[in-house]
Amino acid sequence: MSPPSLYALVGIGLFTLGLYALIVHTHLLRKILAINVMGSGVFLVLVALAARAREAAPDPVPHAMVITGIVVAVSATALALALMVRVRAETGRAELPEKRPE
Amino acid sequence: MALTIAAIPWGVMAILLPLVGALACFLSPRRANPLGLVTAFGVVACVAGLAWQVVAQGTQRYAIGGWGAPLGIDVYADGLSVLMLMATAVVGLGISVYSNSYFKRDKAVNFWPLWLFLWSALNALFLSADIFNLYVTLELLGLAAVALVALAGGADALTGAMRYLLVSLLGSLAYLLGVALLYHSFGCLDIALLAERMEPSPAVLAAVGLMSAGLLLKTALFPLHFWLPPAHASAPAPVSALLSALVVKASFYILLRLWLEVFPVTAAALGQLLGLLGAAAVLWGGLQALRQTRLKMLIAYSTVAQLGYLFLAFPLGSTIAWQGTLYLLLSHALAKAAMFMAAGNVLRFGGHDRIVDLDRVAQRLPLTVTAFALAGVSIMGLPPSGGFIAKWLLLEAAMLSGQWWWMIILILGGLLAAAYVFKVIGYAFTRAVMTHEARAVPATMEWAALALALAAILLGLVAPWPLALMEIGLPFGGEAAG
Amino acid sequence: MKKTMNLKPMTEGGKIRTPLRLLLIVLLSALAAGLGYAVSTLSSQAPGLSEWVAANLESSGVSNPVTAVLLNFRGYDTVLEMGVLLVALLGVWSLGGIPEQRESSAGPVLDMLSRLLVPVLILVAGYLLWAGADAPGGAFQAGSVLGAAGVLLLLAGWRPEPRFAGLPLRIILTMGLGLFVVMGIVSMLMGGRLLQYPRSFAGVLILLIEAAATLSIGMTLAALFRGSRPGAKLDR
Amino acid sequence: MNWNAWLPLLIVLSSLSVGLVIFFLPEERVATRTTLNLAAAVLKLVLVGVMIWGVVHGHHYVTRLPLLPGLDLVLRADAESVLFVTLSSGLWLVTTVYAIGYLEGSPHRSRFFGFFSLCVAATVGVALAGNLMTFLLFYELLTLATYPLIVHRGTDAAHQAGRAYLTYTIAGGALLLVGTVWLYGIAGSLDFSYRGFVAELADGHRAALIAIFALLIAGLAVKAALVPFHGWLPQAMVAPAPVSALLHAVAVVKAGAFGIMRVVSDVYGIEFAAGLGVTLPLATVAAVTIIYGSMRALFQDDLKRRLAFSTVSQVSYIVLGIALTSPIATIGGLVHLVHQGVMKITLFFCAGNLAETLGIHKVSEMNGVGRRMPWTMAAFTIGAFGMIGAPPLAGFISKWYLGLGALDAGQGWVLVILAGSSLLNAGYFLPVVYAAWFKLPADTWPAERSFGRRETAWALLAPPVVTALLTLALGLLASAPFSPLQWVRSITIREYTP
Repeated sequence: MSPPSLYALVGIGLFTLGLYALIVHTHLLRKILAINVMGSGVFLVLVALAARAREAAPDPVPHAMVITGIVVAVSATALALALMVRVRAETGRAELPEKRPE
Repeated sequence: MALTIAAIPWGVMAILLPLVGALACFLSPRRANPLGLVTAFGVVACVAGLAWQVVAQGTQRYAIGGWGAPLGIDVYADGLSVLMLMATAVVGLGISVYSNSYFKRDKAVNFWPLWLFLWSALNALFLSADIFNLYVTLELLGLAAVALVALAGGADALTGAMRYLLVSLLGSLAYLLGVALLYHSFGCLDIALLAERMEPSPAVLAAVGLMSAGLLLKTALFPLHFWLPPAHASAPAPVSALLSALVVKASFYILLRLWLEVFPVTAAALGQLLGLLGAAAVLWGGLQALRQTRLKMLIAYSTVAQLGYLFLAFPLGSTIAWQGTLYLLLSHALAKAAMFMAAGNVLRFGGHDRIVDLDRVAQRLPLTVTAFALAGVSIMGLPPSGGFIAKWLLLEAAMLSGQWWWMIILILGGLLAAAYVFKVIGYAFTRAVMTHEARAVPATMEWAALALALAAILLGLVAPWPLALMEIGLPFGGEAAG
Repeated sequence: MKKTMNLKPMTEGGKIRTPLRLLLIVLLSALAAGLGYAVSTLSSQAPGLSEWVAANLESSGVSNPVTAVLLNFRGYDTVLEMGVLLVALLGVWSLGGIPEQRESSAGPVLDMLSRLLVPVLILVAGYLLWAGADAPGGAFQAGSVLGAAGVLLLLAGWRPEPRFAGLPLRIILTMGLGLFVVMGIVSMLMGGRLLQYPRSFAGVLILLIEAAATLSIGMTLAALFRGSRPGAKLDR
Repeated sequence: MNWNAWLPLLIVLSSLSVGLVIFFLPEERVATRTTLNLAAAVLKLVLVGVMIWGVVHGHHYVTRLPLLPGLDLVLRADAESVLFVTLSSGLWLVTTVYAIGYLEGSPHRSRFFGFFSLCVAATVGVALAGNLMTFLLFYELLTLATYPLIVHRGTDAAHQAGRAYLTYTIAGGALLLVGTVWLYGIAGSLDFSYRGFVAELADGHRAALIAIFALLIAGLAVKAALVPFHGWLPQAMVAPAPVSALLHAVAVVKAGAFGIMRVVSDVYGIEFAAGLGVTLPLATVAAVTIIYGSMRALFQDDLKRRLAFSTVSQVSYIVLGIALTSPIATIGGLVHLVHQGVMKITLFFCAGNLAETLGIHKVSEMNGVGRRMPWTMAAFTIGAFGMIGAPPLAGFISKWYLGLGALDAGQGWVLVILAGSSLLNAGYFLPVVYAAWFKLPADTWPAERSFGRRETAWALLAPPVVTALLTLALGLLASAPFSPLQWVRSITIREYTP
C-alpha cells in the first residue's frame, strides 16, 4: 500500500477517533477538541490522496481546499470557545444540560 | 461594456449585495438599521431580476473568474434554485422589516451584519454548482446562525447555540469528507460534471453515506432532530423564524440536489429509509408539539414534524412527489416564519409564552392571532393554502405510486397539526372583554407576521405558476409535470 | 425545565454507560473499517485537476499553483471564507464580551520576548506574503504569523488605544473581504466575469488583495483571541 | 368582460369581502356594521335572483380559475346549486336581521359578524361548487369559519363544543380528502355532471369505487350529522341562537346533506350508485338516524337540545330521499332540503326569543308562555306542526313525496320509519305546544326583560314570523310555478330521464 493512502487511512482513523471523543466526553472543551481532531483527519485525507500519483506533482486543488478548511476550522473553534466561556459564566458548568428546556 | 438589464448577472448580485450590506452595517453600526433595510429591498430586487432572467431565458450558468468548471466555480440557477431564492427573499424581507422594530440599538448592531452574511450565504448556497463551494457556504451559514441564536443571551439560548454549533460542525465535517472522496474519485467538484462521471464504487457509497448523514443531521431529520427545538425556541423571534423557515431548508436543498443529480445511480435503496424516518418525524414531532407548554417550543416541534414531510417524497420519487415536497417547503417557510413572529409578538406583549395563559394576550393582539391562525391553516394543510396544495400533490403521488401507507401518514400528520394549532387558537376566544389599550407591540411587527401568513395562504391560489417555474431546467428529471 | 423528551437518559452523572460505550466503539470501528476500505480502493492514478491548473498557471498571475487556485481559480471560495472568519468575530463580539482572563502581569521575559519577536514576526509575515506568489506561502500563512504577533502583544498586556478601537480597527478587519469584493465588482464593470482579473495585472491585483487579506486575517485572529470587542464594557 | 363567467364568483365574494371588511371595523361602529351586513345580504339575494332568472332562460354561469394543473376551481350555476344558494342566501338575510337584534350590546360583534359572513360565503361556495375539489375547498373553509362562531361566547362549555366540532369535522374532512384524491387518481376528473362520471370505470375499479363512496359519504355524514357522526351537533347548541340557526338550517348540516346529494347523483349517478349497491346501506343509516334522533329528542328537557336532536332526525329525510333512488323520493328529499331549513330556523328563532326575553331554556319552564309571547309561540307552533308533517304545511309535502317514493322504490319498510318518526315528532313537539298555550304560567319568568308594549324586540320577532309564514306558503303554494317543489321536479326529471 502506497504511503499516501496510508496517511489517508490515518486520517480516517483520526476522524472516527474524534467522533468517538465528541460523543463520549461531556466537557465542552473536549468536545471542541474532538471536532478539531475530526477536522484534521479530513484534511489529512484530502492532502494525502492528492499525492496518490507518484510521478506527477501533488494536485494543488485539495491543498487550497485544506487551507480554506483550516481557516473555517479556526473561525468555528474561536466561536465555540467563546460560547463555551459564556455558557460556563451562565450555567456554572462548561457542559450541555442533559435536560432541555421545554 | 454595456450592462443591459438582461446582461446583469442578477444571481451574483444577490450574493454580493448582502455581503456588501453586511460590511457596511459592520463599518457604520450607527446606521445599521437603515442600511440593513435598504440592502434587504435591494436583494429582493436582485432575486426578482434573476427570476425574470430564468423565466425569460431559461437556466443560467455563470463561470466565476471566467474559468468555468472543472477548474473554476460555476453559479447555476434553474427553477428549483430560483424558487428557493424567492422564498428566501420574501421571508428575508419580512424578517428584516420585523427585526427593524424588534431589536434595540445594542442588539441591532450585532444582528444586521450577521443576518446579512447569513442571507448572502443562503443565496450563495442555492446558486452554487460546486460541492466544495457548497461546504464553504454551509459553514458561513452555520456560524452566522449560531451567532444569531446566541444573540438572545441567557442560559437556554447559549446552551442551545452551543449544541447547535457542535451539531452543525459535525455535519459539515461529514459532508466535507464525502466531498474529499468524491473529488478523489472523479477529479472534479462541479455537480453537473460529477453527475456525468458518476459510477458506483465503494468510495462513492461512502461519500453518499457521509454527505447524506451530515446533511440529515443539519436538516434535523428524526431522530437527529434533538438539537433543533432548544436552539429554535430559545433564539430571538426573528432568528427562530429564519432558522425554521430557511436555514434547515438549505441543507435539505443540497441533499435534494445531490439526490436528484449525483446520487441516483447509487442511493435508490436509501429512499425507503428516508421515507420511514420522515414518517416517524411527522408523528413524533406532532405528538411532541402537542405536549408542549410553551408556544415557541410547540412551534419548534411543529418544524420537526413538517421537515418529516419533506422526506416522504424520497421513496415515491415521482415528479409530482418532488413538486409536492418543494411546495410544502415553500409554504412552510412562509407559514412558520409568520408563526414565530406571531409568537415573538406575544412574548413582547405578555412577557411570556406559556400557552395556558395566552388568552389575555391573544385578546389584545388580533392581527397577531390572525397571523398565527392563517399560518396554522397552511401548516394543517387545510384549503385554501400552500400547505393544502402540497398535501394534495403528495397524496396524489402516494396514490399513483400505489404506496398508499404514506397517505395515512400525511393524514395523521394533518390531524396532529390541527390538534396543536387549535390548542393555541382556542385561547383567542375567551370572555375577557376586548379593551383598546396602548399596544406595546409595534404595528410593523404585527403586519410583517400577517403579511407572511397571507403569503402562505395565497400560495394555495396561484399554484400553477410556481409549479411551472419548477419545471425550468427540469430539476426533477426528464418527464414533465404530472 | 420539564423532563427531557429523551427516551432514556444515555448518561448517568455525565458519563456514558459502559454498554453503550462498547456498542459505540463497535459501530465506530465498523465505520472506520468501511471508510478505510473505501479510501484504499481509490485508483492509484489520481484524476485530479493538476494538469488543468498547470495549463492555466501562467494566465493566473502567480506561479505558485496553490495560491493560483486560492486567489484566482477558486477565488470565490476564498471570498466566502474571509466572510466566515469575519462572522466568527462578529459572533464572538455579539456574545457581549468574554469575562476578561485575569491580566497576566507580563513578566520581564514575556515583555522582552514580545519586544524581540513581534518585529521579526512582522518581517516573516511580509516575506511569506511576498513569497506566496511563487513558493509555498501566501496570505493565510502570513496572516496567521501576524496574528501570532498580535496574540503575543496582547499577552504582554498591550491594548489598542480607544481611538484606534473604533472605525480604524473595523476597516482593517474588513479590508481583506472588502477589497476582494470590490475587485470582483470592478472586474464585472470592466466587462469581465466576477473576479476575472485582466491577465496583464492579475499578479499585482492578487498581491494587493493578499496584502489586505493578510492584515485582516492577522487582526481578526488577534481580536478573536482578545475575545471581547475593544471598548465594549462587559455586561457582567 | 364576460358577465356570465363572473356572476358565481361575485355571489361568493359578496359576503366574503364584506366579512373581511367587518373584521377591521372598530367594535363601536354599530351603524356601519349593520348597514354593511344588510346591504351585503340584500345584494347577494339580488345577484341570486339574477342568476335564477338566467338559469331559467338557459344561461350558463361558470367561473373557472386554475387551481392546479388539470384541476380548476369551478363555480357553476345548475339547478341543484340554485336551489341551495337561494335557500341559504334567503335565510341568511333573515338570520342577519335576527342576529343584529340578538347580539345587541354583546362584545366581539365585529369578530362575530365577520365570521358570520365568511360562513355564508363558504356555504354559497359549497352550493356553487362545480367539481369535488372546489366543493372540498369550501367545505373545509366552512369548518374553519364556523368554529369561531361556536366558541364565540368563550365559556368552557363553548370551548368543549368547539373542540367536539373540530374533532368531528376535521376528521371528516380528512376522509373526504382521501376519497377525493383517490377518485381523482383513478377517474382523472372531478367535475360534477348529471348522472355522474364514474360509470365507465365500473369494470376493474368496482371495489375501489365502493371504498371511495364510503370515504366520501363518511366525510360528509359528519356535517350532515348522520349517526354515528352526529355527536357534535347537540353540543353545539351552546352557541348563540343565530349560530344555531346557521348550523341547523342555513349552512353546516345542509352542506353535508347537499354534498351527499352531489356525490350520489352528480359523481356516481343515482342509477349507477344503486347498481353498485351502496344506496341501500345509506338509506338504512338514514332510517336509523331518523328514529334515533327522534328518540333522543323525546327525552331532552333543554329546548335547544331537543331541537338539535330533531335536526339530526330531520336532515336524514333528505339523505333518505336521495338514497331511495326513486324519482319521487328524490323529489321529497331535495324539497326537504328547503322545507326543513325554513321550519327549523323558525323554531330556533323562537327558542332564542324565549331565552332572550324570558330567560327560558327548558321545556319545563314554558308553561303558558303562549300568552306572554303569542306571536313567537304562534310561529313556533307552525314550525312544530310543519316538522310533524301536518298538512297543509311544508313538512307534509316532503313526507308525502318520501312515502310515495318509498312505495315506488319498493321499500315498504320506509313507510314504517316515516310513520314512526312522525309519531315521535308529535311526541316531542305537541307537549311543548300544549304547555305553551294551555298550561297556567308560573308567576315569574326565569329572567324577564321588558320591551315595552311589544312582546320582544322587532328584530327578534319579525324573522320567526316571516319564516313561519314561509312554512305555510311552501305547503299551500307547493304546486305554484317556481315553488321549490316544482323546481325540484324539473331537477329530478333531468336526473332520471336518460
